[in-house]
Amino acid sequence: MRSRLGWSGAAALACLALLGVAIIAPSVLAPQDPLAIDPASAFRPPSPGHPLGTDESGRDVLVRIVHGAAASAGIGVWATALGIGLGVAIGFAAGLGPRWLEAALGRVVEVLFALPTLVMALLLVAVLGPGTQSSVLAIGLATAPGYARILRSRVRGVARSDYVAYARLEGTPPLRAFTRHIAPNTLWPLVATATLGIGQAIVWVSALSFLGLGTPPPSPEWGAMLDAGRVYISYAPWLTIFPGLAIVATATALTVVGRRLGGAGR
Amino acid sequence: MAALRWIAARLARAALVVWIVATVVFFALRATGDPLEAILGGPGSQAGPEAVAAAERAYGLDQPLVVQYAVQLARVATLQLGDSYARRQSVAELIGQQLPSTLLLAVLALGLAWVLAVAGAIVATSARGRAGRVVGAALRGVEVTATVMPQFWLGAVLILVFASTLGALPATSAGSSPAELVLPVVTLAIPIAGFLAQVSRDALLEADRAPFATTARARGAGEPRVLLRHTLPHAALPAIALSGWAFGNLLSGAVVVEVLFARPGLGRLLQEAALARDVPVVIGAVSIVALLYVAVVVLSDAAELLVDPRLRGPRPGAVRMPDVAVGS
Amino acid sequence: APAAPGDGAASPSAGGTLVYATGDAEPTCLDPHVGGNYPQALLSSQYLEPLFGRDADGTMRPWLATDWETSEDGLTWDITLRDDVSFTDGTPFDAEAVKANIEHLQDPDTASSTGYLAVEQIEQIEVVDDTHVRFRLSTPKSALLEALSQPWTAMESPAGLARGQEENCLAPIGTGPFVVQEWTPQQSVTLTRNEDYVASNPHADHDGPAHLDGIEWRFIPDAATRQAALASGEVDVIDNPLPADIVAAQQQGIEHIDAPRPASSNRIELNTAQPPFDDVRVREAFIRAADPTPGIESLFLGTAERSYSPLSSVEPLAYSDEELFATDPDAAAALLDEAGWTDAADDGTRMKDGARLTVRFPVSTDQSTAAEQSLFEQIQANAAAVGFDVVLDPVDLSTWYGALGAHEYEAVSAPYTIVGPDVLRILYHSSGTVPAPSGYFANHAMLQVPELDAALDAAASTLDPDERAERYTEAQRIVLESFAILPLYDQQNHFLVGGATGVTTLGTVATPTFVNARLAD
Amino acid sequence: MSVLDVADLRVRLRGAGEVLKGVDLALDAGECLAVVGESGAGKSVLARTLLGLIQTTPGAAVTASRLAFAGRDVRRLGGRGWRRLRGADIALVLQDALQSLDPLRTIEDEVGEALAVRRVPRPERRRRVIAALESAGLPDAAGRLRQRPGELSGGMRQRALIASAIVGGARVIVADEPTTALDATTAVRVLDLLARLRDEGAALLLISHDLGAVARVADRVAVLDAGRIVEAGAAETVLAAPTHAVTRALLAARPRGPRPAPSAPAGPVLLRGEGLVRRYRGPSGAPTAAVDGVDVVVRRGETLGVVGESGSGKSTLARLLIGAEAPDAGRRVLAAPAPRVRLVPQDPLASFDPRHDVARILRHSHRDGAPAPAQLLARVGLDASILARRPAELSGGQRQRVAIARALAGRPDVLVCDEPVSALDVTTQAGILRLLDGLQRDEGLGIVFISHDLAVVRLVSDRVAVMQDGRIVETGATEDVYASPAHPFTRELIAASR
Ligand SMILES: Nc1ncnc2c1ncn2[C@@H]1O[C@H](COP(=O)(O)OP(=O)(O)OP(=O)(O)O)[C@@H](O)[C@H]1O
Ligand SMILES: Nc1ncnc2c1ncn2[C@@H]1O[C@H](COP(=O)(O)OP(=O)(O)OP(=O)(O)O)[C@@H](O)[C@H]1O
Ligand SMILES: [Mg+2]
Ligand SMILES: [Mg+2]
Repeated sequence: MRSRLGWSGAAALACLALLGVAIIAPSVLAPQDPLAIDPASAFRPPSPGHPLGTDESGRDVLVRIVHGAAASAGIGVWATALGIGLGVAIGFAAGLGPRWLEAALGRVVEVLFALPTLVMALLLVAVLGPGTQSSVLAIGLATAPGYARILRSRVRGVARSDYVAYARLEGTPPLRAFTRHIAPNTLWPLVATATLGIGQAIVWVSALSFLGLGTPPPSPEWGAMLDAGRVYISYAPWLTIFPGLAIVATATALTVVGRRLGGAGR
Repeated sequence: MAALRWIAARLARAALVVWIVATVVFFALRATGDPLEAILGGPGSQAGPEAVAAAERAYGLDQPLVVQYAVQLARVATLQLGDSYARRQSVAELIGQQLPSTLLLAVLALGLAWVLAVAGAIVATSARGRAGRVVGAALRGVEVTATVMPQFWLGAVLILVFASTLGALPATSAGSSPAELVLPVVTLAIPIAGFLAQVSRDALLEADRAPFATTARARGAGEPRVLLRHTLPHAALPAIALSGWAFGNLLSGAVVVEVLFARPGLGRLLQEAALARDVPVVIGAVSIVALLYVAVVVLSDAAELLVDPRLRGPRPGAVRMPDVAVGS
Repeated sequence: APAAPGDGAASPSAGGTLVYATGDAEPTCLDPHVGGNYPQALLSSQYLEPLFGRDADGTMRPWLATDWETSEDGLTWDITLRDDVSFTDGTPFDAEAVKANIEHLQDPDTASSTGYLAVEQIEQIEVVDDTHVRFRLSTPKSALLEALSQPWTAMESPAGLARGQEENCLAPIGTGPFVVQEWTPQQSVTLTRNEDYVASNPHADHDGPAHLDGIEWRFIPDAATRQAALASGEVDVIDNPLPADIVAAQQQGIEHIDAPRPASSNRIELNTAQPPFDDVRVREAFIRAADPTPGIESLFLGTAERSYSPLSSVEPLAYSDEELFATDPDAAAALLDEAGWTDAADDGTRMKDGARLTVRFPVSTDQSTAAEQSLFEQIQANAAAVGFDVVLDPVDLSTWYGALGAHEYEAVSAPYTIVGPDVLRILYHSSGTVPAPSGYFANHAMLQVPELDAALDAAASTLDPDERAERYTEAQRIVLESFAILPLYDQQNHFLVGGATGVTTLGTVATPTFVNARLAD
Repeated sequence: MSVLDVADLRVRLRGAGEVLKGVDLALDAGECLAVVGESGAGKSVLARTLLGLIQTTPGAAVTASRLAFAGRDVRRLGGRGWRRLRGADIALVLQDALQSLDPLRTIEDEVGEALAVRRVPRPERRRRVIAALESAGLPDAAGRLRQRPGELSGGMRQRALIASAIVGGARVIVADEPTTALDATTAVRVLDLLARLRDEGAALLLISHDLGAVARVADRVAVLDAGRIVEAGAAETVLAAPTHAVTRALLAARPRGPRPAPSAPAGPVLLRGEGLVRRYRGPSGAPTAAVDGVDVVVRRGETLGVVGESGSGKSTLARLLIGAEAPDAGRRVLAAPAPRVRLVPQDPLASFDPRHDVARILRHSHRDGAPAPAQLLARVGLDASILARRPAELSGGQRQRVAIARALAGRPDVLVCDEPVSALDVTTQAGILRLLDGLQRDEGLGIVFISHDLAVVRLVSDRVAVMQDGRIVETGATEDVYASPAHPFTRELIAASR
């Protein structure tokens, strides 16, 4: 197993395993309350008592990062799920539907593409107001055309493939050809893409938090932590560095694993 | 003739996209916010009823929504774009002022990203032996990390190091002098460079292993020539195909970078206008973004056709994208 | 003499362009008559001047006016004007100009809000002669001089106003030490020296024009970037510095100007018009549980002082009562028990008749600094300990005003800056609960107390300083004892000066003036 | 003195061990030496070693007691020395002919590269490129300069590649499998070109696994097996009287001669195509007929061979016959009761769902009455152990057999085999041909056997139809057509297959 993964794959998996524990049972890793304030011990640099230091309200940064995993990864997962859901619906409809539907959906995809993620997010925030739902919706909508396009071209490729043609030739009915060949061959490769997408989504969400459009405080969501800490970057750099590292490490680990999955699928 | 038809078809599609974008934006914004706020000196204004009525007349807000929509659309079509609610200035003029700054940033960042990506890909493919494997693995790690690097974090760290601590570079960027462009351009370029490097390294490796590279070597071509004349053009192809995506990403990044480095530009204009519900500015800016995006995609398609003769003739689909590029 | 001595090495010199970086929003119109917010005041103080000024101790001073006289009933005001001042377009400053300005402020098309409220009561403007103008008021207004000292009522060239709003917004024409040269949106406003400046400014230390050739007024919204720009010498003066940077400035030889804004203090207002804060016991419980003092100390690192008054500490009439705000969680719990909030939800939030003890607290991210938002988080945590569920909602400005207009808040913190204690009338008089056509109302606490209204009305109309002081003190006592507000600290207004000397702030709304400033070499 | 002189050449590659285990070779000017051998014998490694290309491969170790080029010892040559040699003195035509020209560059740039490397000025370069293209037999050489490889057919590309090898005036040309990617007629033309170059004085090292091709041009033959030369000598001697078992096996695997034993007389007509026409939009946009008025008859117990050049419409005809496409004109008539038609596709890998294992593939295709999957595999000579494998994990020969097994799982009456052996090496090819022959005899299937190789078709079919440009230009009993071809195109094909 190890030899096939390589050390980077192993490190990435270890990283994700840790993340999994932090999401499911954060108290195992850090039993303290991430919201408990203690103004008297604000801005403590990293020390044995507080390995990653404390923030402006005296909250432990490590505890907050651990407890924030669920929120951050959750937003990433939801946004990706939304993006993939939409993408799959559009992709299948466009790839298998009649020509006019394909053309119409093609325009939808183009419009969504023509609005870069943050531009879309700004629009949605102007409409819905800032917050977690807006972030999820914005990232979901912004990533959907990417998934839709990947899926449509795959669906087309698979639908025109020799093996589907052969199955139809043998008299396999269309629906069975879809469930037997088209769906599995288009959806499974999407798992790898989704893994990559979650990492990207987490980064996008944190960018929204930076623009003041993200999750409301005092939630220990990483992007929000990072944004709050950035104000103190020269005074208490650990408030910025560590949540930033958590985001980068998670996204990197997901990317590495995603690429492996993608590589294995091909 | 075929080229003309291709261009006409692309332009028609571009116009359609911009129209849909303008429509969606108009109704989305008008459905949820009251533009009067923006007109009357921002939220919290204590303007009297006469002022409200005067503003409504002045901006045609007393007309039915459909009429307002038609007016707005006519403006987009003629690139008049109307007047900003908040800034009391023509939107076309506002965008005209901000666009060059953003374009300069985007073009420089894209250029730097390309240079970094290609340099990385060359180092990764030409390093040989045990050291080569180590270098390759390290580069791969750097590329993946760069790809997922949040720009605002990267920018903040760069400001901390190069402006606050070393004092070597300005922390803000208002114009186009080289010193003040360094940090924003680097901040904007790095994630894109990471992504492009991953894609072009794969293409470069593939081209390097292709029989035509061996053939070139068998003709006596040295490594620099093989790289320059044979493998690099192949590595550039996916990067060209991705230009549309990269451009979208650059515009997203520009919003962040312009706020961070206090740089004037379209991204910041859009951010402020969206928050202030300045409908004409948002519609104008978003339409311009969409237009630019479509233009870049058309250009990159054309460039691809120019570089890669295999694509000429009938072919399905527009931009081909590797799987990793979801969301820009 | 320059207000602060530079460190020994730097010797001041004449000329040069000073770069000022502001973190406040970029104005959408440079004419402060239009709308009327603090960012406009900051910038327009450099090129527009008001009729009156104010000293640090609150004494009113003539500026473009030289003298004033009030009738017995307080309804007629005679103002004498300087005769040696011209606007920078050459138009002479005279009584006609004053008339044109007041009329401009009152014109609905101007859409003035702050300035309009200041001159609302002026019913008739009479040009007696070039240097004399007479105002007739609809009701007595003791705060008229203060109202006319604000940057939002500063004088502009009538010829400039006549150009129409679009043009006037880009470059208003005044009498100040600097002239608007160019405005590059999202980047900067370029100001050049007014060579013909007449030093009417009560703060000026010399006759004639300013020392600086000009000012580049830059907009740098990000606080960390602003500080980095100051540190690297790109800019000379910044506003809204971070507390940590203020503390660090002292070691770096950077001058720190602490100039709290006048009028209101920063406070949290509790909505007394709807549950749960319609019950004074619940309000008191919240205030006793909030315990902001340790947070203010740690977050502001000693740069802000806890306030116990509705008014800013720079207002001579400010009245404070520390006893009322003593922290006591046990008492808070007892008060809540007494008020019937005895059930508990799963998360520890108190309940009564199936309703949760929820406090919706929209926070404007444009108006509340990061430290302030952190302070609210701490108050949230402290209040949670006795059973409040404080829902902090950081939102952009329009959403924030939307929430206020729809009364979807139980607590809110809103800044309000004018000159003088008349702000109490705006913020706490029952008439302030009636929204303007745009939906805005200033009395967020929704206080409707007849005695308070009476005290405020009396204070506003009396011309006797002693009675005025007495009535304002009474009003402040009523406000504090109603537990409708939780005072926090003065409205923070700090400046860091890196490359200049002689930067001072005006005694009116504490905006900086550069009439005496010189660049350090 | 030999132009090329090699003794005891040993090459060790990382991961593959010793690939060449002491090869001795000598080659004179004006002579053609053919190196033949099975796939994996080390032929390509030998070719690349002779150009100094293996030497720079990471982990490669090359030793020789003699490696001399025109009398000059090149064992110690550095990168620069080799580069000076390559293109000018010794040239290589790579095995993957169709991918050996850079698709992004013009023919002029590609062919002239050996000159450009030597800084030959552009006008002279162009002159010599045109000369080289012409001597490689490419029509309208000057007009082709601005074209790119994608615009040329396979045979033209192969000629351009050869032109690029001779343009520098190389005295030694190493041609690695120059004909595998080409159809038989084109291949013959390319071989003739090489023979001419040899006649003009070039030393030619021809590498191939195809002894038939070799026989046309080689003066001497060396048989390489597992890195050793096991037999060498004059071409006629080695091909006529092979002494080594490997050589004999190679010769035996060559498809040659008539069908070993003719099958029983043909049964009733199962499937008939009448005036079939199928048009496609051509590259210029105008519709062109890929199949243009074809009449065919498929009978029970008979194998119909369809031959023709690449692009002559064979696969299109197959698709019409199995009903995968509807004809634009004409009709497909089925006997009653309707016979079951199954296809063995040209590219079996693409016709398998990559996610399914062999068991699942056979199960999905299974129709009532057909044998169980394991039995089917046994029929095509495969072990049941491959049931659990996915298509990507099978060798080319195994895949082809699974494709046949899958077709049999449908209990077909008619089997349409589209180029079932063209991608396989000769040994595997022979096995598949025997299998099809056996099936046809035992089951009484009607088989349509499509191939561009007349020798292969002759081995299995009872009747043959010759296609050119979408039409059947000649048809009849195989041996009749073979013995007395009426159409000139048929004659050309037959000549090529000898
Ligand atoms: N670069 C390489 N690195 C490691 N092993 C290699 C390399 N190139 C070839 N080999 C191995 O060397 C052996 C000989 O390969 P070679 O390509 O010379 O065979 P060949 O005789 O040309 O076969 P074919 O007829 O299929 O082309 C094979 O086992 C192959 O796997
Ligand atoms: N789907 C299609 N669309 C357009 N043109 C096609 C299509 N299929 C085949 N053609 C064209 O029809 C002609 C005949 O093609 P076909 O595949 O039948 O030839 P073939 O004899 O099988 O060749 P090969 O030996 O290379 O397999 C060719 O010119 C080909 O380009
Ligand atoms: Mg080979
Ligand atoms: Mg074919």
